[in-house]
Amino acid sequence: MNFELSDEQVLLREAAAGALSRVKTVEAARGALEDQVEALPDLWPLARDAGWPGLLVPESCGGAGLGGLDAMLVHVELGRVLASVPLLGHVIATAVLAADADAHAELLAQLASGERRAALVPARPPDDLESDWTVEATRGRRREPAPGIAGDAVSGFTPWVIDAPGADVLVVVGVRDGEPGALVVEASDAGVEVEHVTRFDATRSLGHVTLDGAGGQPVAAGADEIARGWYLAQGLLAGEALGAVEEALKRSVEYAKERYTFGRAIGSYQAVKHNLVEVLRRGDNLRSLIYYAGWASDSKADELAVAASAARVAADEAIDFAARQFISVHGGIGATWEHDAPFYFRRAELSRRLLGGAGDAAGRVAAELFAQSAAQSAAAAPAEL
Amino acid sequence: MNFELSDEQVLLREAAAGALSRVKTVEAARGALEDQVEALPDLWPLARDAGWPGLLVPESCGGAGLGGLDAMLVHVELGRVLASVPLLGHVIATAVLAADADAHAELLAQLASGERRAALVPARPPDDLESDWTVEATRGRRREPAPGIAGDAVSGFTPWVIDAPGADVLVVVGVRDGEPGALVVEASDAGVEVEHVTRFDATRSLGHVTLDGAGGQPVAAGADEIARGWYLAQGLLAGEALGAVEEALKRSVEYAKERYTFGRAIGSYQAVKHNLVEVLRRGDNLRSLIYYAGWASDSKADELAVAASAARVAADEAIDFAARQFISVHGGIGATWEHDAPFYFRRAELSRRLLGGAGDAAGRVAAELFAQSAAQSAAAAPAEL
Amino acid sequence: MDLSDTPEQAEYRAKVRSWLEDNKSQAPTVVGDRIEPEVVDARRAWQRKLAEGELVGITWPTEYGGQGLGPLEQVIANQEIGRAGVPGIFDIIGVGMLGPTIIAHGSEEQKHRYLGPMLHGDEVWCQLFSEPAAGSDLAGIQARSRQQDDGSWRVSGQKVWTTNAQFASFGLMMTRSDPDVPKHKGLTMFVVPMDAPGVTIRPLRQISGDAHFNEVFFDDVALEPGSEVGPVGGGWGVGMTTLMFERVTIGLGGEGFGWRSDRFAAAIGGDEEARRDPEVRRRLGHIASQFLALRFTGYRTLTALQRGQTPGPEGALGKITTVNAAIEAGELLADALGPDALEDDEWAGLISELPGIKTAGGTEEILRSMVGERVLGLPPEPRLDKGIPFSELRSKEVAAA
Amino acid sequence: MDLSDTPEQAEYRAKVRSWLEDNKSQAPTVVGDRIEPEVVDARRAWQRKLAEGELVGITWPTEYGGQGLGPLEQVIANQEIGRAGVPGIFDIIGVGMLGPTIIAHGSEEQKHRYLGPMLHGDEVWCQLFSEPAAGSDLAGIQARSRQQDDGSWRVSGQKVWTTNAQFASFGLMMTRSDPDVPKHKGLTMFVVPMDAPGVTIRPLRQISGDAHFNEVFFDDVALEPGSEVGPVGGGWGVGMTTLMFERVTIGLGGEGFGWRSDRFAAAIGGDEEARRDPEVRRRLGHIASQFLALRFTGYRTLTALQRGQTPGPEGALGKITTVNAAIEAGELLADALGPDALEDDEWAGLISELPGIKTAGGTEEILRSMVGERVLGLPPEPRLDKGIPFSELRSKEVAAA
Repeated sequence: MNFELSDEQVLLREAAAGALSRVKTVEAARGALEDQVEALPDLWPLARDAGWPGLLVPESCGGAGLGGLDAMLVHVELGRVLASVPLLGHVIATAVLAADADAHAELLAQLASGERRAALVPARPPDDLESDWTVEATRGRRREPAPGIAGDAVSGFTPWVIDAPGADVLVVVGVRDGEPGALVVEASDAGVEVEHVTRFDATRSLGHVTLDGAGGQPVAAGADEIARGWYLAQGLLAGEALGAVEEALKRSVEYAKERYTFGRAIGSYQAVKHNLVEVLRRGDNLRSLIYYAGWASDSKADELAVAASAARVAADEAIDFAARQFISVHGGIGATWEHDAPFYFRRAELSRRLLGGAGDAAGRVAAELFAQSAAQSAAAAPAEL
Repeated sequence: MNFELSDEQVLLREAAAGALSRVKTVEAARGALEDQVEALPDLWPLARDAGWPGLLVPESCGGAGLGGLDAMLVHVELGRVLASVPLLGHVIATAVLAADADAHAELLAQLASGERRAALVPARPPDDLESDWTVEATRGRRREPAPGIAGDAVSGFTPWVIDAPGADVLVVVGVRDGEPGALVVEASDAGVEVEHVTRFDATRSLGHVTLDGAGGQPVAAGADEIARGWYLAQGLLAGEALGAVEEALKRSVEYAKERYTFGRAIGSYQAVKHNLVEVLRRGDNLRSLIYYAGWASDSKADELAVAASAARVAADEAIDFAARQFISVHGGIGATWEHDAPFYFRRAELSRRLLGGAGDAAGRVAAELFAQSAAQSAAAAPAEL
Repeated sequence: MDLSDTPEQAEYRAKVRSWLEDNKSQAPTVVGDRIEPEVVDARRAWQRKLAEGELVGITWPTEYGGQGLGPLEQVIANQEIGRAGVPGIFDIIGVGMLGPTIIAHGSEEQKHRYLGPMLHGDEVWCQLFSEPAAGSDLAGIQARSRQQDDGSWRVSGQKVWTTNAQFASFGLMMTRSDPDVPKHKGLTMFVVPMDAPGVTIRPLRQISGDAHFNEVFFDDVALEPGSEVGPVGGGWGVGMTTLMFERVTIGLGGEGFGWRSDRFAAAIGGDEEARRDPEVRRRLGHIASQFLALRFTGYRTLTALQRGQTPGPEGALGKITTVNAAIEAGELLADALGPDALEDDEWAGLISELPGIKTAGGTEEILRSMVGERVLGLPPEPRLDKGIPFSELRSKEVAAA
Repeated sequence: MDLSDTPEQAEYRAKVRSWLEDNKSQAPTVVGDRIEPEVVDARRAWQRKLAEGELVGITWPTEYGGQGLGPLEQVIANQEIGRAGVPGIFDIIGVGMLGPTIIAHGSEEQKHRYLGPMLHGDEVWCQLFSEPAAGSDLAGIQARSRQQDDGSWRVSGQKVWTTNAQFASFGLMMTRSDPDVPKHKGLTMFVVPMDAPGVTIRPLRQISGDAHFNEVFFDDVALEPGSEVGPVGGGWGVGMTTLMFERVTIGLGGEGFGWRSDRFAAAIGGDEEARRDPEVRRRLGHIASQFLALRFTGYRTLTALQRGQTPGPEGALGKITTVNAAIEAGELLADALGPDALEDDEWAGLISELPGIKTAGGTEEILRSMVGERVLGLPPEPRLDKGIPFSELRSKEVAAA
């Protein structure tokens, strides 16, 4: 029994933090919002140097063959500095592809080295109330069927796809004859259109993906392997959030010790102190749930849905609260572009609305509990014909 | 323009407070919970002396002919001391009966004097999503059709009816041929069964009412007049809550000034102070909404649904928060029967679950807004055949 | 309770309505809250027009160009201006807060020089109180004023959160004239020409990207003798008057910042799934209840104002309710409508500016302490800065940082 | 990360499991949390049995009858006891907190007199720290002890929130032996026989109507010389040891107070409308996430304990999460199931006892301040009671009330 990071994981985390410390990511975010899009540095070479594109690619295909927890730990560091590297979509795409590694060995090798970049076009797995794989509408609460796969071609529309703009290949999750399926398509294919919709948080790359009979290579993956892409995405978003929460807390605490009002450091006031402790509490719970999601991803697949969803719930609540505290501890200046807090706020508010957000994730936790509880009742019921 | 109480209303309030100050109502609540049911004093004579049973009965029938706001003000004082007088159900019953005063003049006169006691067996009016009049299940979220009226008889089951136990007559809201209707039945009728279910809060009298072909006198009242019973109930519950909130605040503030910890009065700590201000804020908003509900009830009937529902939302949130603060400001002792706070907590937690609670009321506010917004769009649309 | 007009009020309302009917064609159209220079010019011209129509300075004494009427007439005018769909006065800060402060504390010369052009929108004013290190703790300001041998003054320092600084002719500026006495005692208020040499104005971009506020820098700015408003060393009292009028202005300003539940309902109701979602409905109902409470609390406040009572500190509760209900509304809209709402023309401001507004005009925590102490009578926090010369306090803080 | 046992742990687990398998038929059945005398007798007998099975005092040193094992073995034993569906030890307060305190600070004589009977459930113990006027501010206790000429002591005063007082043979009691020194300095800890003349025990009914706590009154109770635990005037340090062991005991105790999300899900899922309501689902998911976070934070704490680290003040965050998540769960159950849930055998305790638990063991506010200062390093509140003799502080308070 040991529920802490291994020495290798500590090293991975430190290496990530070290590499990222050499890039002024938040300044880039500020520049990008001022419409100097070129201000956003291309961090992909940094990611390649660090070996992140191959994190989840099997060693046999030139990857690092690491686990979900490792990927989450890297995302904690990315989130801490709001790094605008299109890694999340790539990593979850490789995770789905890895289910059919032999058939896609060459592509996986290219993706592992970062020579080519992928993004997953995900769909929401069914739950106890909905039997369909769905995607969200561009606006509002409506859910639509996931793209349809017929033969080697796929058609449909999936909005708000993380890291789709600029990806070389898309791993599309869709439905074939009522069963979930996945297809790898080239982004340059005539039937593929990616509308770049990054905004509000310039460091988050998003695209609306339209597929019109786009042809591709099938990925032989079961429903659970496909669903893993969705849940890993939840876990990685949670990881990013944890980094942002910890950074917001650290800087809020520093300021609360330095800033005086009415003759006392503001951090000595209960109103400030208790709220900062609340950030700590939420961050701490989030860290435990990320470890749970990582552990489940690597060792307990049947708990991944509940673990990753719980982490996502905790993540969205923690980052929202932390970003608002980051602003309010700093008083008025925290709400201006002079300060970094607004960029953490923008990160929080946009990310919280992606891939179903905390609301859908909380519903999923409940769905899993209801399903378990129904299964137990069924098991307890006398067998009858 | 004048949005304060009239001199008469101030007098009504003061008289109520004065009359109630002579009864040890909270001590009675404690005694009743200790299974000495006789400890609950019969406050009906006090109510009769004060003229409350006739508050909403027209003067022509021997009542005071006062308005909804007046009834709410009396309930503020009742709630302040957790008085266990079965007035709420009686008042809303007379309000529905008054819509057909001529036909029920004799009964109304008996009810006005308090010689006989009534209770309304209410139903939830339809909204923009549900077209039926419904009642709640005994347990859970299910809603059932309101009792069915056929000819002069009514059958059905309405649980959690306020002040039903011991009432002489029941004014039953039901559905006749798809339209809402009301019928006065004698509680002693063979087809009427009232199961006394008062518990948790001994000062709140509740009954499950079963009607099995009970015969009665029809009340000729329109849908709005019948719905008024439901909304008045929301407003009176909100009134009771306001009284309890103000009492909880007053006593919490007193204690916070007296009790010292770490060398300071606890009320000087932000954590305590800010929470007590939150009680004040919620109570203040509640008071404004009760005035709104009262004013709408008396002068602006088309806003009664939204006003009374908004007051109910504010009420449930205020009394829950106030009761919990009442306990926690007093430390451990506030959670024992030595103290009065637990009885305010019991009042809060039970009342919040009656007649739909804050959740249903908030949904109703939204429903009214959606309906208005739809009506405006319709009005703005070009007239077409 | 009666929300209808008395005959006199009805008559006043009819007069205002008729004037607006006759003149509203001259009003500029206002879209959003961007303030480009040409929009400002049009708004100022319209304020001049409103002044001719006796709709500016309604509660000011007649001797200074006002109408000498009560708060209710102000509300009626506001309601009719809203009903006519035209903008109100541009320089709310000047007419609502700074003018009344000058009327209360200024010299006769100041009153006659400044009030007329202020009323007519010919000279816009700004309020120079807050500083980077003195927000909630306003008495902690550091901007220095020093009297010269000839009776003139020199001021240096930095102010922040200054609305309209870039359009203003004058500012009312709180300064520290004597750092060697306890902090509330060494303050003096001045009228400062915003075009004086040494004044630098820099816009401050908020989270939304808009710049509704400015930083203003003062580098040894010369002020002529007699620029003081109220006594030297009496700046705190003058500033309190301004803040009292700020509360009145907000009290008369209607519901929140123009955020209305019916707009939220229309936006959400347009999405059928959102409209039917029980959680969305409950959240909307909860938010709408709070805005309704604000509206009817406003009527109660107005009734009190009309009876000659001054708004008390409990008015701060309204600000807390407004800001938090608006934040909840922004959250709901973004949850119900998705990422699109974050950049929506209609909702982006609501979502992005609230975190800043929450700390503007005194943080929520300061307001809660103030209400707890003044309304509930709870004991104050131990104060470590009482009776200590300001210069000594500062050196303690500098040492800690 | 690995949640499975090492070979040594697996072996220990197998041993425990096999002992429980052989003996569990002798265990009493436990229904609810009512503590009638006959239930207590059965529980004490079972504790004696567990002690024979080497399942009591697992982390105590062997010389005092313990097993000299680590926290993980304690957890394994707890898990297996839970799995076997039998009750654990009855006197958790004695074995988990007071025994270890006596081991750390008691005289050899005390260790040999008290530890054995405590371990075997022959003598139950209670903790006499809190007082009506000293809850959060524990150092503010007023119960007086005075040494007599013959070296014996007399104690008088009142304690409150005393679990098991009515079954206890002894209590560990914090007293003020010297009121004329600052408040943390004049405290002394004693062993008090609960049957001594002058001790009166009165049950305290909670909101739910149950009485899990007592008030205990001491009227000039005589204690023999040598009843002190630790040095005279050193009671504060002894008490801190007890509270540290309290945190460890809670840390090893599993998720919250036995509230589990699957039970909530089963209760709500039984109502089809509630199960399908999106708001109910989201609230349940939110609550379950918090209980899951507690479980995995527990594994992290355990890992740290296993590495020889002592639980830090951040452990208090777990209490805050537990209590608030449980309150949310009670709210959800009552909202989803209606008034019936308030008196439900399964949920009444959850709903009615939480408001009290929220303030037990230090209010949430005190815990937050403690974590803010010790974990985040935020500056403390100004303390007005530092270095002032206790008697002087008291007279100030009395004057204020």
